[in-house]
Parts: sequence; C-alpha cells; structure tokens
Amino acid sequence: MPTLFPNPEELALILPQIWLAVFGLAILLLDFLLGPRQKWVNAFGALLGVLASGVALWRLRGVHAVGVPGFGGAIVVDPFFVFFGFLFLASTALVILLSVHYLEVEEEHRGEYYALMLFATVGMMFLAAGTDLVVIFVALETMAASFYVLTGYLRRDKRSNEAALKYLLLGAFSSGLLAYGFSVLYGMAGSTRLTEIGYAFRTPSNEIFPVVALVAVAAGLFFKVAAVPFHQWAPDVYEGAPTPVTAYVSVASKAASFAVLMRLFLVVFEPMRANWELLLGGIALATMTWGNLAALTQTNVKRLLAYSSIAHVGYILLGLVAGNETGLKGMAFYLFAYAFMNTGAFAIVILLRRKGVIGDELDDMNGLIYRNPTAAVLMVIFLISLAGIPPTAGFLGKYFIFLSLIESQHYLLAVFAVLYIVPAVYYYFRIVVHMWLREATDAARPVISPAQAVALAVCTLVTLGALLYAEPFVRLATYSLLGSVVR
Amino acid sequence: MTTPLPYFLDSIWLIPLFPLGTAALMLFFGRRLPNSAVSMLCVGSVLVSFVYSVGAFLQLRAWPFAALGYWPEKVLFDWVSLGAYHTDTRQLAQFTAEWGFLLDPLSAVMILVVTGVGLLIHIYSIGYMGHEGGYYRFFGYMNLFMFSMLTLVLANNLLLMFVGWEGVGLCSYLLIGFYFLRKSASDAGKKAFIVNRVGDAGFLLGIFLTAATLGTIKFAELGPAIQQMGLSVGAPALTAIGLLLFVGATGKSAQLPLYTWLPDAMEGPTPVSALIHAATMVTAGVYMVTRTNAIYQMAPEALAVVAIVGALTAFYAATMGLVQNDIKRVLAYSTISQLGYMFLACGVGAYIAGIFHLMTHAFFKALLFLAAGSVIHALSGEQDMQKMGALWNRVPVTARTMFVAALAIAGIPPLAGFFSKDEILWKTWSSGGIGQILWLLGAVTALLTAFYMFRLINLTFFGQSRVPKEVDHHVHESPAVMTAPLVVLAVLSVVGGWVGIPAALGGSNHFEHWLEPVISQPAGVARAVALADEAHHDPAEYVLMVVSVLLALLGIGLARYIYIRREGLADQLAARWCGLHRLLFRKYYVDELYDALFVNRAKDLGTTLAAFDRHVIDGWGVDGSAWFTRFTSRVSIWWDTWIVDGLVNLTAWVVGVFSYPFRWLQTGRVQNYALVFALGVLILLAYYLRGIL
Amino acid sequence: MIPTSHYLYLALALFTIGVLGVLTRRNVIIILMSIELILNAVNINLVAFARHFGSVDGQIFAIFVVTAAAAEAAIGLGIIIAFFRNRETVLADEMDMLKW
Amino acid sequence: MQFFQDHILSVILFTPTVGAILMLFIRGDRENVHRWMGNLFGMLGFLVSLPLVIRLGENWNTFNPALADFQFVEDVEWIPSIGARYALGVDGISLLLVLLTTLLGAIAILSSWSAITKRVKEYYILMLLLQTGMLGVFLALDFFLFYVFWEVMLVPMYFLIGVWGSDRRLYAAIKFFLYTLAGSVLMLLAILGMYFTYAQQTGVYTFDIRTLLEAVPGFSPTLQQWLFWGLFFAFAIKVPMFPFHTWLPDAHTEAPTAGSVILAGVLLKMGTYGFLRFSVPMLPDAVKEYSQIMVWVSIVAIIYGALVCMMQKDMKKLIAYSSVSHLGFCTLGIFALTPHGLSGSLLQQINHGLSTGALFLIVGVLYERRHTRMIADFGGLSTPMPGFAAIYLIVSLASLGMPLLNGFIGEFTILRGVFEVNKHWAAWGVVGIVLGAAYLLWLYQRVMFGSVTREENQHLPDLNLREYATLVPLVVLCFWIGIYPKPFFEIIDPPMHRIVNRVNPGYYLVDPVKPLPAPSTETGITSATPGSVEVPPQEQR
Amino acid sequence: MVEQFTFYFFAALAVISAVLVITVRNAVYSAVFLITTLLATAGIFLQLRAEFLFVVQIILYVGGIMVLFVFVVMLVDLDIALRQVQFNRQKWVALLVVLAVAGQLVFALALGSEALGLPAAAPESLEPNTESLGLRLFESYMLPFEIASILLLVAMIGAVLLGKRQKPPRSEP
Repeated sequence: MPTLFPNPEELALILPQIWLAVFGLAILLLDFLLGPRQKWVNAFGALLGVLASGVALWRLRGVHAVGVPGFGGAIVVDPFFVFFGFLFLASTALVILLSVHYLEVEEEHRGEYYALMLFATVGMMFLAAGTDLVVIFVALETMAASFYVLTGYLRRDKRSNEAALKYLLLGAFSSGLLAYGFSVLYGMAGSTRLTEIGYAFRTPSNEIFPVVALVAVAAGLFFKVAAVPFHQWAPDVYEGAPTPVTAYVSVASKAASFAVLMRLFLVVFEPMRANWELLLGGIALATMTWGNLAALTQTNVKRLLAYSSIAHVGYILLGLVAGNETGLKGMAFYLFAYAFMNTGAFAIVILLRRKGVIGDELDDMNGLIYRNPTAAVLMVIFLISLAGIPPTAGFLGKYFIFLSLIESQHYLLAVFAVLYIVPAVYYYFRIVVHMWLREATDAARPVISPAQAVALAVCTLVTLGALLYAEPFVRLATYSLLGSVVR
Repeated sequence: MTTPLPYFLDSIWLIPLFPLGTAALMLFFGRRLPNSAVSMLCVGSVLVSFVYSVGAFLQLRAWPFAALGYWPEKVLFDWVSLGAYHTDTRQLAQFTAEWGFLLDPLSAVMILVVTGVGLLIHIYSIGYMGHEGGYYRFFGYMNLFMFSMLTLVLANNLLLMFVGWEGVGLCSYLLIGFYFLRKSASDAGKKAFIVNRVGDAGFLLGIFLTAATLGTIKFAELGPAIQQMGLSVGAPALTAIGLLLFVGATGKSAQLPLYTWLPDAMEGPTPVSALIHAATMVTAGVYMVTRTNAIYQMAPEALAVVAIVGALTAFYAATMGLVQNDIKRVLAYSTISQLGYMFLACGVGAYIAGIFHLMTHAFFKALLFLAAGSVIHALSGEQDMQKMGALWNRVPVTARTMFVAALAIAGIPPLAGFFSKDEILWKTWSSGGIGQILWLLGAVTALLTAFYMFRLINLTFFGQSRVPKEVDHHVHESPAVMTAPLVVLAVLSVVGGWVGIPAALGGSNHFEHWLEPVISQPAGVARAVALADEAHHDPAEYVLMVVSVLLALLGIGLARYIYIRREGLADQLAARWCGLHRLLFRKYYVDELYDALFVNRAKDLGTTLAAFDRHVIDGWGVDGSAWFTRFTSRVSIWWDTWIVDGLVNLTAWVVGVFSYPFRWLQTGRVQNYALVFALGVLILLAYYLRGIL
Repeated sequence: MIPTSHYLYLALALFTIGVLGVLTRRNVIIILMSIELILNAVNINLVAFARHFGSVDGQIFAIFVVTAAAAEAAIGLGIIIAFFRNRETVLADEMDMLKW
Repeated sequence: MQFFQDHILSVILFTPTVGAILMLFIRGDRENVHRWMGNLFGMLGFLVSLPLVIRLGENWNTFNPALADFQFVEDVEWIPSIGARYALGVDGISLLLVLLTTLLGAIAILSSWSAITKRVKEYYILMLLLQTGMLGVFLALDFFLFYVFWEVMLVPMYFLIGVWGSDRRLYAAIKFFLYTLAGSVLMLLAILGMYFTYAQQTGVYTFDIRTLLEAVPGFSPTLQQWLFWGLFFAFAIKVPMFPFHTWLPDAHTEAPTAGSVILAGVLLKMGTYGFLRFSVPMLPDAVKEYSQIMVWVSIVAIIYGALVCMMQKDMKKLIAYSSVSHLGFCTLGIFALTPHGLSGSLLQQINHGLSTGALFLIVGVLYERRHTRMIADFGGLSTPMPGFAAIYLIVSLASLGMPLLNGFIGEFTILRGVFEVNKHWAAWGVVGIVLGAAYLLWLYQRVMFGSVTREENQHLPDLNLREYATLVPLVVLCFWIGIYPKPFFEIIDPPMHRIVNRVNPGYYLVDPVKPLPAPSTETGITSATPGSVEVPPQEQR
Repeated sequence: MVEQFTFYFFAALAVISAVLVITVRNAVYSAVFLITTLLATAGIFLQLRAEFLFVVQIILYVGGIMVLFVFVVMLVDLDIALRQVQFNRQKWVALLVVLAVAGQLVFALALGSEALGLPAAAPESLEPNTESLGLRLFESYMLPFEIASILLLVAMIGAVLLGKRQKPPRSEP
C-alpha cells in the first residue's frame, strides 16, 4: 500500500535539495528585513544553505554502487549523483562568493538573486538524480527558468535583457523539442521511468521511434550543453549575462546537463551505441572545431571564454564517444576541473568590473600584471589549465579523454583532439598577451575583495592541486562512476 | 717492452709546449708587457724549443732502431678514444687517438727546420715588427703557430696531426689578417682559412677512411695494418685514402686547384710569409704525404695523381710568377711552384728527395722572403717592383744575400737548391712511365724559375732606379737584428744541400740514409727507389744535371737580357702577346672563376633558401593558406604591408581566415540560431533515416 | 476508434507550425506563442500515448508540461517587458547587440 | 647529508623552484634584492648538481659510469590510480645534460644582471621556474612526469620571449609556443598508446620509463611505427629538424640574451634527448626503418642551415640558423645508429650548448652596449675590445669545429660514426663543416676586423668582470672537452653502447678479430706512463 | 462516428487556427487564434478521455497564460508593430527546412506507427480517471510535483523581478 506521504528515509535522500529550497525561501523573506548595506547577509545565508546541503549530501556519500532509489524510482541517490551534487554545490558556493562585490557595483544587490541560485541548484541536483522523465523535465525547467531570470537580472542593462530573451526563446524552443522527444520515449515504453524505457530500448518494437526519440532528446540536451550546431545561444548569453551568472551557467548548468546527458545516453540509449557513436564523434569534432576556431578572433573575454567552453564541450563529449570507464571518468574529472578553472577565469573578469567599466573586453585586461599581479598570475594558471597544459587539472582531464579515445581506438579523433590544443593555446594566450605584454591603458588597480579572494584561492588550489596531488581527485572521479550509469 | 728514454727524447712533448706557453701568455696578458719582454719571452721560448730539438736530434742519432725496431714515442694520454667500431672488413676495431709524439728521422728533420728557421724569422721579426701596433699579438700568433706546426710534425697519429694542421691554418688566418684594419688583409685571411677547410674536409674524410680501412690511425701502425688486412697494391680503399689525404695536402700546400689563397696571403706581414707561407706550413702537405708513405706506396694511382698535380702546379705557378709585379707575389708563385716540385718528388716515390727539397727550400725561400721584407722595409712598405731598381749598393747585405738565395733556387751548383732540385728531376726521369714527360715539365719550370727569380733580382737591385722621390731619401739598410738572420740563412742556402750530395757526385748522401728507415718499401712498389739504386752510375744522371744547370743559366741570362740590356723589351713582349700576358697577369682568371662558380653560388643559394624559408615553409607548410595568398596579387599587397609593418602577425591572419566564417554564422539574430538548430535536427534525422531507408 | 497515429500526426502538424512560427515571425511575443504551440503539440502526443497505454502517466506528464509552459510564458513575458522598456522594440531581428 | 645523498635529484630539481617561491614574497620594486636572489639560487642550483660527479666525503657516492642502471633514483607513488610515479634518476645520457642545464642556467641568470631592467622580479622567477622545468625533463623516469615537465617549461619560456624579447617578440613567442606544443601533444598520444598497450599486455598500468623501455620493443611493428611518428614530431620540432625549424630563428632572435642561451643551450637538447632516450631504444625497428629519411633530413638541415647563415644580416639570426646546422649533426649522429654516432651526438649536444650559448652571450654583450644586432652596425671592434675579441674568437672556433676545442671532437666523432654506415653521408656532413667555417669566420670578420666605421663603436667598453665570469667557464669547458674529452666519453659511452645493442643486437659480436681491450676506467695518463715508450707492432722492413 | 467527427473537427480547428496564429499580422489576433487552438486541443483531450487535463487546459492555459499574453501584447506598442514586416528574411529557407524536418518526421511516424502495433485501449478503462490521476500524481509523481512548485516560484519571482518598473539608476553602470 503506497502512502501518500514520503517516509523519513526517502526525505533524507532529498534532504540536500530540501535545505537549499528552505534557505532559498528564507532568503526571500530575510531580504525584506535587510537594509541596502546589509545585503551581503543574503549571500551569507545562501552560503549557509549550500553548506547545510553539503552536509546532508556528505551523509549520503556511502550509498552503494547501484544507488538508493527514492520516490518509487523517480530519483536515485548514487555516487554519480553525489559527485555531481558536490560539484553543483561547490560551483554555487564559488559563484556566490564572486557575486557579492559584483552586485554591489551593479547596484542590484537583492535577495532574489541568491534565492534563484539556490533554486537553480535544486533543479540541477534533481537533474543529476532524476531517473524519471517527468522529474528530469521539471528539474531541467526549474534550472533553466532560474537561469533565464538570472541572465536577465540586470534589467537596466540592454545586453543582459537581450541575452535573457535569446536564452529564453532558444531554451524554450529546445525544451519543446526535448519534451517532444520525451513524449516519444513515453510512447515507446508506456512509462516515464528510465529503467523501463531502457528495457524498451533493449527490445525495441521498431527501429524508427528510438531514432526519433534519440534525435529529439539529443538535440535538446546538446542545446543545453552547447554542442554544435545547437550552441549558438552560448556566446551571446555568456557575453550578456552578469559575469557571475556567466560563470555559473558555463560551469554548473553545463555539468548538470552533462549529468543528465550521460545518464540518458548510458542508461537509455546505450543499446543503440553503434548508431550514435559515430554521430556523437562527429558532433564532438564539429564542436571542438567551431568552438576553437571561432574563439580565435574574439575581442571580448567573456565571449572568448564562451567559445572556448564550447570547445570544452567537444572534449567532454569525446569521453562519451569512447564510452569506456576511462572516458566516463574523464568526463567526470573534466567537468570537475572545468568547474574550478573556468570559474577562476571568470573570477578575474569579475574583478575588473567596477563603476563605469564593464571590464570584459580584451583591452580591459591590458597591463593587468602591473595593476594586480596576483590576478594576472592566477589568470595565467587558469588559462593554462583551460588549454590543457600541465601542471594543471585541465591537463589531467584531457589526459583521460585522450587515453579513453586511444583505448577505444578512435585514433583520428584523438589526433584532432590533441591538435586542437594548439589553437586553444593561441586564443587563451591572447588574453595573456593583453595582461602581461600590453601597457596598461587604465590606471585603476582592481582590488580583490575577501570573498573573491576565498573563491580564487579555492579555484587555484584545485586547479593546481588536481594534478600535483591528483590522487584524491582521481579517486573522486572514479567514485562517481560507481553509480548505475556504468554498464 | 719499454725502454727508458733519454732526456731529450722523453721531453719531445715539451718542444711544442714552450711556444704555446708564451703564446697563451701573450694573448692574455701581452697587452701589459713591454715590447722587450715580449721579444725576450717569445724568441726565448723558440730558442729553447730549438735547443730541445737539437738535443733530441742528437739523441735520436744514437737510437738503436735496428735493434729495437721502433722509434721513440711519447704518449701523454688518450685524447679521443671512442671505443669499438666496424672496419670496412667488418672487423671490430678500437678508435684511439692519443696525445702522442713520435720522433723519427723524418720528424727530427722537420723540427730542426721548423724551430731553426722559425728562430731566425723570430729574430728578424723583432726588427721588422718593432714599430707595428699589436706587437705582442703578433708574437702570440707566431708562437701559437710554432706550437701548431710542431704538433703537426711530431704527432704520432693522423688525428693529432690534424690538430696541428688546423692550428697552422688558423694561425695563418690570424697572421694574414694581422693587419686587420685592412679589408683586403682580413679577406685574404678568411679566404686562406676557408680554402684550407675545403682541403681539410678531404683530410678528415681521409682519416675516416683510414680508420675504416685499417682500423688504426697511428703512423707507426699503418704499414703493419696494411699487411694484416691483406690489402694488395692498388687496393681501391688505399687509393681513395691517398687521394683524400692529398686533397688535404693540396689545400694546405697550395696545389692545383686550391692554390688561390696563397698569393692573397701575402697581405700578411713579411715574416709571416717567410715562416708560414714559405718555410713551414705550406710544406705540411709534403710532410704528410711522406709521413703516410706506407699508404701511398701501396697506392700507385694516387701517387701518380700526386706527381701529375705536383708537376702541373710547378709549371703553372711558374708561368704566373713570370709577370707579377708585386715582389711578394712573385715569391708566392715561386713557392707554389717549388711545392709542386716536392709533390712531384713524392709522386714518383722519391719522398726523401721531396723532404730534401723541402729543407733547402725552407732555407732559401725564407731568405728570399726576409730579404724581400728587408727591401720593403727599406722602401717604406713599397712592394711593387716597378717602383724599385738599382738598390744593389743601397741595401748591400740584403741584396747580396738575396742574390745568393736566387742562385740557390735557380739551381746553380753547388748551392743547396741545385742538389735537391736535381735529385728530384733525376728521380722523376728515372721513374719510368710518364716520368719523362714530368721531367720535361720540371725542367721547363726550372728555366722559368731561374728567369722570374732573376727578373725579380734585376728589377729590384739593378737597372735604373724607379724609386719615387719621396721614398728615395728614406732608403736604408735594415738593422743588424734583421740582417743577421739573412746572413745565417744565406750560409744555409749555400751549404744546406751538402748533406745530400748524391753518390754520383762523389757524395755519400747522408740525408737519404738518415731518412731511409721511415720510408716503407713493400716488395712490389720499390720500383722507383730500386731503379735509382741500380742506375747508380747511369750517365744519364750527369747529362740531366748539366741540362738543368744550363737551363738555369739560360733563364738567368734571358732575364738579364730582357730587363737590363734591353729595357723596354719586356713591355714590347707584353704588348705583343697581350692576351697571354693578361691571362697570366690575371692569374688565369681562376679567382674570378671560383667566385662565380662557388662563392657567389653559395651566397645565392643562401639567399634563395632564406627566401624559401620565409615564403614557402612559413608561408605554406606552417601557415597553410599563405600559399594561396602569394598567388593572389591583391592579397599579397596586404601581405607585404603586414610583413613590413610587423603589426599583424601571419598566424593571426590565417586563424582569422578560419575564424571569421564561424563568427559570421553568429549573426546575433536569435532566429538564425534557431534555424541552425533546426538544420542540425534535419541533419541528425537524415543521418539516421538514411540508415533505415 | 481513432488510431493513435492520427493524434501523432496532429501533434506533428501543430509542432511544425510552432517551429515555423519560431523561425519566421519577427514579433517576439508571437514567437513565444509559437513555443506554446509546440508544447501543446507535445501534450497531444502525451495524452494520446496515455490513452494508448491505458495509463494516466502521460496525462500527468502533460500537466507538468503545461506548468512548464506557464512558467516559461511568465518569465518570457517578464523579460519581454524589460527588454521593451530598454529597447522600445519587440522584434527578434533587431535584437543583435550580441553577436560574432 | 644522508638525506642529501638520497634525494639529491629532488634537491637539484627544486632548488630553483624554492628560490622562485621565496622571491614571490619579496616586493617587486626591490630590484637588486631580486637580482641577488636570482643569482644566488641560480648558482646554488649549479652547486647542488656538482655532487653528482664530485665526492663530498667518505660515504658520498658519485655517478658511476660503469653501472648500467639509472642512478640516484628516487621513486615514490604520485598518482597511483593512473600509475604515474614521481620517479627521478640519471644515467649517462642525462647526467651531462643536467649539469649543462644547471651551469647554463646559472650563467644565463648571471648574464641578465644589467640586461634586464624591467619587471625584474618576474624575470628571475620565470628563469628559475624554467630551470626546474628543463631539469625535470632530463631527470624524469616516468612518462607522465616527463610530459608534465616537458610542457611546463614552455610557459616560462613563452614569457621570457614575450615580455623581455625585442621587437617582434609576441609573434616569436607564440610561434615558439604553438609550434612546440603541436609536436608535444602528438607525443602525448604516443605516450598514452604505449601506456595502454602495455596495460593491455600485462594488466599493469604504468608510465615507468624503465619498464616501458623494456616492453615497447616487443610491441607490434605497426604500432611501433605509429609510436615513432608520434614521438618524432615532438622531438623533431624541438630539435628542430629541417622542415620544422622555422620557429627557431624567430624565437632565438627575439628572445632576450639569457633566453637565447637557454633556448639554444638546453631546450633544443630536449629533442635530441628524446630521440636518444625514447625513440631509438624503444622503437629500434621503426628507427631502423626510417633512419635513412632521418639522416637525409639531417644532412639537409646541416647544409641548409649553413647556407642560410651566410645571408643573414642579424647576428642572432645567423647564430640561430647555425643551431639548425649544428643540431643537424646531432640528429645525423643519432640516426647513424652506430656507437660513435650516438656518443658523438650526445657530446655534440653538450658542445653546442656551451659554444652556441657562449655565442649568444657574446651577441648579448654587444646588444647591451649598442642595442642593435645588425652586423652592419659593427665592424672593427677588435680595437676597442681586445678581450672580447679573444673570447669571441675562441668561441667561434669552438663552434666551427676547430681541433683542440670541443666542437671538433663532437663533429669528428659523429662523422666517424656516420662514415661507418655510409661514406656519402659523412662527406655531406664534412661539407657542412666547411660551410660552418665560412659563415662564422665571415661574421667574426665583419664584426671584429677592419677599422671602426661607426663613431658609436669607437669607445665601447671591453668586457667587465661579470661578463668574463659568464664567458670564461664556457671557454674553459670548450678547451677541456677539446683537449681531454675522455671523462665525458666515459660517461656517455656505456648507455650508447646499450642503445646500439638494442637497435643492432649483433653489433659487438660480428667477427671479433681484434679483441677489444677492456674499457679503462681510470683517468689521466693511461696507455703510457712518463718515461716509457709504447712499443708498436714490429714494422715490416 | 461522432467520435471521429469530433476528432477531425477539433483537429482541423486546431491546425487552422495554429496556422493563423503564425500568419496574422496583428498580435492580438494571434493570441485569439492561439486561444482557439488551445480550446480545440482541449476538445481533443476530452475526446481522449482526459477530463482533468481538459479542465486544466481551459482554466490554466486559456484563462491564465493567454490573459497574460494579451496583457503584454497590449502593453507593448501595438500600432508600430502593425506596420512592420511580420516575417523575417529567412522565412523561405526556414519554411524549407521545417518542411523537410516535418517530412522526415511524417515518414518516421508512418513507418513507426505501423510497427507500434498495440491496439488502442478501450476508452472505458480510462473512465473516470480524475481520481486515479490524482492518486497516481501523489503516489508516483509527488516529487516532480514538489519540484514544479519551485519552478512556479522561480517563474513568479522572475516575472516580478523582471517586469517590475525599475528604479532610475543611481549612476551610469
């Protein structure tokens, strides 16, 4: 006899999300009590929420490999989820730290911002945990809706408006396609549970519906991760959104989308691997190509990083193409490393934001080494890591991807993948050139606020530490694979 | 197996070291020393070397070679010891080159000549260079040269010889370019060095081939190794070695076709010309051929080439010597010519005759140069014989000693040159084969030699004075420090040949007996020497002697007739055969030819390759589409401006080419994005439906 | 009895029209309406399949799709208003500050 | 002391890093403090590397050439889950390169004292980091570690060229970076290929170079060929071999003096080191198959580099192209695959580091005085700068292969080895030597001889004490190697013989007509003691 | 027969109004036609025995969302919008692409539906379904229901945040 109300054990499974939601609501209320000078308390509250969520998540870490299903199989709490959950929480915390000063400069410091971030995190965590089409769809919408609002958060900024509108129109469009795909999936299996759909895929009644479903779902998810040719929203949105949001979108939203992408491809579409492997390889290659080449001539740092993030998507997809343990481990590690190095890079861009200067053009970087040597040095570390040059986490991520390609005998893809590091270095080092080799056009010395310092320190430590002392990090990535996603 | 060596023989390694010590001292600290200290140290060190050489020579005479079967050798330590390698016969050998010094009769003669003549020239230089800047540097280089030359001579293996070989080349470069403020001087130095390097390349390959063929490069082991390897006479490998080594020799000893540097080398100070470009360094090739006679004896073809090149050079250089007006250049061509004689001797197997001529030539040619230097000194640096004349009594010592030297080189008995040259001509004649043709060349050369030497004497010391007024009243005899060496050398030029008076003239030919042990005489090749021995009383020897003396006298007489008796005849002759004259005067245009053939081509190639680098490799291989750029004129204008401005780097441009299409697709219009999205779906679906259809 | 496939064709037709609207209309509000059309088409699919399988899951899914559509519409219109205030236009192709 | 003995390689490796980290905490405007610190740690880095060959006390173990293994090995786990280890060690191949690196590093740092006036702090920090990167490449015994250092090194070098270089520095820096990166990423694939194949065969995931050195020759021939090409591009670009050399003139020319010294002296050696350490011993069959191509490419590089040198107007560019030519000799020696070729190649790498390093220092001396590198701007410098003239001459001669100086020994040994395989190759190499003499002497002549044509050059100061201190050690080493190279060969030969044994297993067994004397290990006077004669075999009379 | 008539009537109505939604010039008309489409869809839901959804469709969609639309359409300047070109420049390409995709999908459905094979379930088995739907919703789909609450909260915050009239900026950003 099913009960209408969940038992405590089941609630414990979603306790991390509950904490986030509770704190989000609390912030909305708290915000009314705070004066304009005290808005940082919101951020503090949000951090507390993340912390509480983290503690709750930490207590779930012991879940066994196949995971603990909850809510009648709507979600599963497995290492895969725990890993991604921590990743979301970490990036949320980092972005919160980076936001405080930024919002003060923008004079848009309000509690809704942090509440929305927490709600978005809720969505992402359900996305990573979801094993039901409905959960996935709603969680995705929750996350996306939060991001639409966050992107348009600077209402007075035309670029922010435009970015939000583009994001919304295209996001809704892709959601429509995704929902269409989901409906076909449902039509195939008669159920919304992924496991059932998985069965249906293993014994397909025909070969055409799976294809339609695959294409629709894949296109929808590729849109979310910004893979070519569904990526075009990314540069515009990244450029227009408030910079902390850009960091957040590029890191957390991407990780969440990859989580669901991995789960769907590995649980549902796996039987069709022969069908989509080549296609995915092609998309990954196209993504790397487009991202890298388009980034070469950008003059706006955020936009440049946007294209570069597209290129990174290509790399991560390659792990899925390889599909073996190394490849999946590589995806997890890559996303992990990416979260920290990319947030770090955006953090430097955020530093440059001050009254009257947006600070996201390459020229705004000029002579940063004179104006703030620490920032310039850290930026170099992040960029090196993004490019995939040791001794940084980014290298180890790429290492796994390349190794998996070799293991699965995708040699040509491997060659392309490694060679694309070269243009990547070129455009990342354009930023370096501006920071180190150009004379400063701007006398102002950006100051690192304490919160930003903490965030930067964490990013740096992880970016360097994940290679220099890589063992725990590799174990973490390995841990994520204990989950049910792996065959 | 080891016998304790007597003191001087044990100390032969010190002989090169004394000059090296002072050379180092000069080069590093010479600037702070007064000239007198410089002279004392440098001349003193050469004197010490000379004393040690004499000591070693004397002790070597007592060396019981017959009993021991080997010559004293002093090995300091392994130098290049490379471990195992395969010889051409697929045997394993150990490549070792030691810092080892070998004193045998041959090197004993050489060190005596080198230190002896060197000492005299050093003394002479005190006077000659006394007023030049960079006095210490000059002596530093000179002593460095002494070191190198002595190393060359004393080396017990080919590689160490090569050290000296390159060392003398370097010193030659430095000393020729000593007046480095003069561009022609530094050009000449560079030319000398590079032409020598060409020769050295051959030498180096010769060393490799020796090692590869015989498994050793030690002189003492060459002969036994040939035996052991079972190589027969005329084995291709040996011929190849012989030819390669001879390429080295042609470079160093200025033989055809690598002789061009020597006349230019006259840009150096005159003592340098005397020491390096007459007495010692240029004879290194002859020494080397003699030193490796074990190989040449087994390689008759190579030997024939040596002989032919030698004879041709002798003749060819003599013809050019006929018309030169620069006093030192005449002597330079004469040197080349005389070196040709020496090679001719070696080529017909008469190595000892070659070395004999080497020695006597060292005496009289050094004397000629020093005397010429003295004349130049007297005339405040004038070298053009057209502006000399009638100096016989104004520089008496110089003139008389030079006259003696000229007689010696012309081959007038009983001066040194007569014996050595005659020995060569006789051995050539008697060697059979083409020997008689070569003899003819040699004999004509003797005529020419006598002619141009006395042309020089006549133009310089006799006839009308053509000395310009402003120079005229400065003319003076050189100081004693310069004339004394002249006198000593003059004496040597007279008596130097008496150590080798042939048996035919009742002498005992000590020289030949002294050197005989170092000449290897394998059974089959002993022909030439054996022939010479058999023909001990061949009347032909006397006939030839007379012929050559007559030719020499004819040359002297002609010179006297043309340049003293019938002044103006020379110019008439020159006008009559102006083509020939110009050809000779311009040295057969060989310099121009080499420039056109090699030097300029190498430069062109360099330019082309640099351009190739810039345009094709950078522009095509690396930067992809730049190739396309080059063929579209419009874009190439851009290209040029970019290169010139250096503002836009190429890479950025090329990546831009790739980048912009992707950027243009990013129109900023949301519906374009959606359209691309839809297109993506279309393609994805098409991909799958294609499979299903 | 209407075959399930007819509903699917109907849904496809509405879906296609919706996509076409998104791709061609300049007015952002109409684009948003077209997206509603797309989601509506998905709902038809879902409900048709629900009847097909005789389960209510599809209908429940459809309720959530409607919810999502409502949320998107609300946010979308909010953004449009903010955009319109700043830029005095609602035309999609005049929205090109961010490009390249 | 015991700790030092056990961890000497780590100490060598991280001494510069420690310096760099300390300097991070010193304010940037205290430039002289940074200069002193930089020099202190540069010198310290050199000093701590000396105990590898110099005994420190009773219980001190120095490098023993007789041992076949890697020595001073440190081996601890690093990333166990992927099998990467922190493993360091030296053998005869790397020992000299390590010493060369520490020496040139110290000298390069010393040479920058007055040349670097802006951003002093960053400069010294980057120099020291670069030092660590380069040392790591030579010391690593783990492929993963090796690759990390291999790439780490690029970044400081990029900045050295990019920040402190001359006019076209940006272009040169990024070109250098991208070019070398393109090669090294392909190497990464090759490394991963080995790693994976080994794991497939044995189930053990390891990057250990020692293990892979034994295992890789057993891989399938096809795979070996792919691996060869994968490694080839990385090394060939670094060397640089002929068609991949175009980054080098730009980078060398634009880099600051110290950067050029390090580039020429050490960085280029990484390519040849890679060939010697990995390509040849690991992939003997593939190497044998492609050795012909490689040899011809090397010969082209030798001659091409030399010819291009002739036409250069910029001193640094000329020297840069001369590196192409000289490194051509090194690769020529390697791909001759004979003991002499290999030994000579390694020695020539050291030689090139010393002499070309010194040449760049010399150009730096002039550049510091006149701020131009155009040959035409000089002439007749012998008069105002006699000491400089002497040193420059010696260095030029060393570079062009004058006997008694180091270059000769190296080139001779290489050509000896090449000659054994193919006489034509050696002949072409000799052509390179001749050309080498031409362009270097011509350069010397144009710069030093003649009368002083420009007023500015009239009173150029001669070398000062610091400049002597940078140049004299190199000159002394040039002479040492030229006159008594035996200690060097003793270190170099054993590993080269092992390589030959791998590539050409029958090499030492063919017709041992002449028994080989046991390799002597003592130094100094060996075959003859003073006062004795060595008796040559009886000569036939 | 009635059933078929109902279906085809509503289907035709839905499609025709949908076409009108994207073709008419006036955005208000578009909204009206969208309402028509949605109502027609509601009819189809009813015909599919999804009474609860029928109600949701009318109340939530037509009553809620469309009011919002109309409101916004009124808010933005209508007159200008009317005079402007309604279709963008890529319309023909877009039409082509969309028709191609639609063709592919039709093709796929044609192939796929045949293979779907299941006979339609009897309508009676679904009747009455509101109760079972409610049970199912709170039994199996309680979690998405809860998440949806957050989604709606986000939408609310967002709409308020973005639609609110903004304060004049204190200084130029």
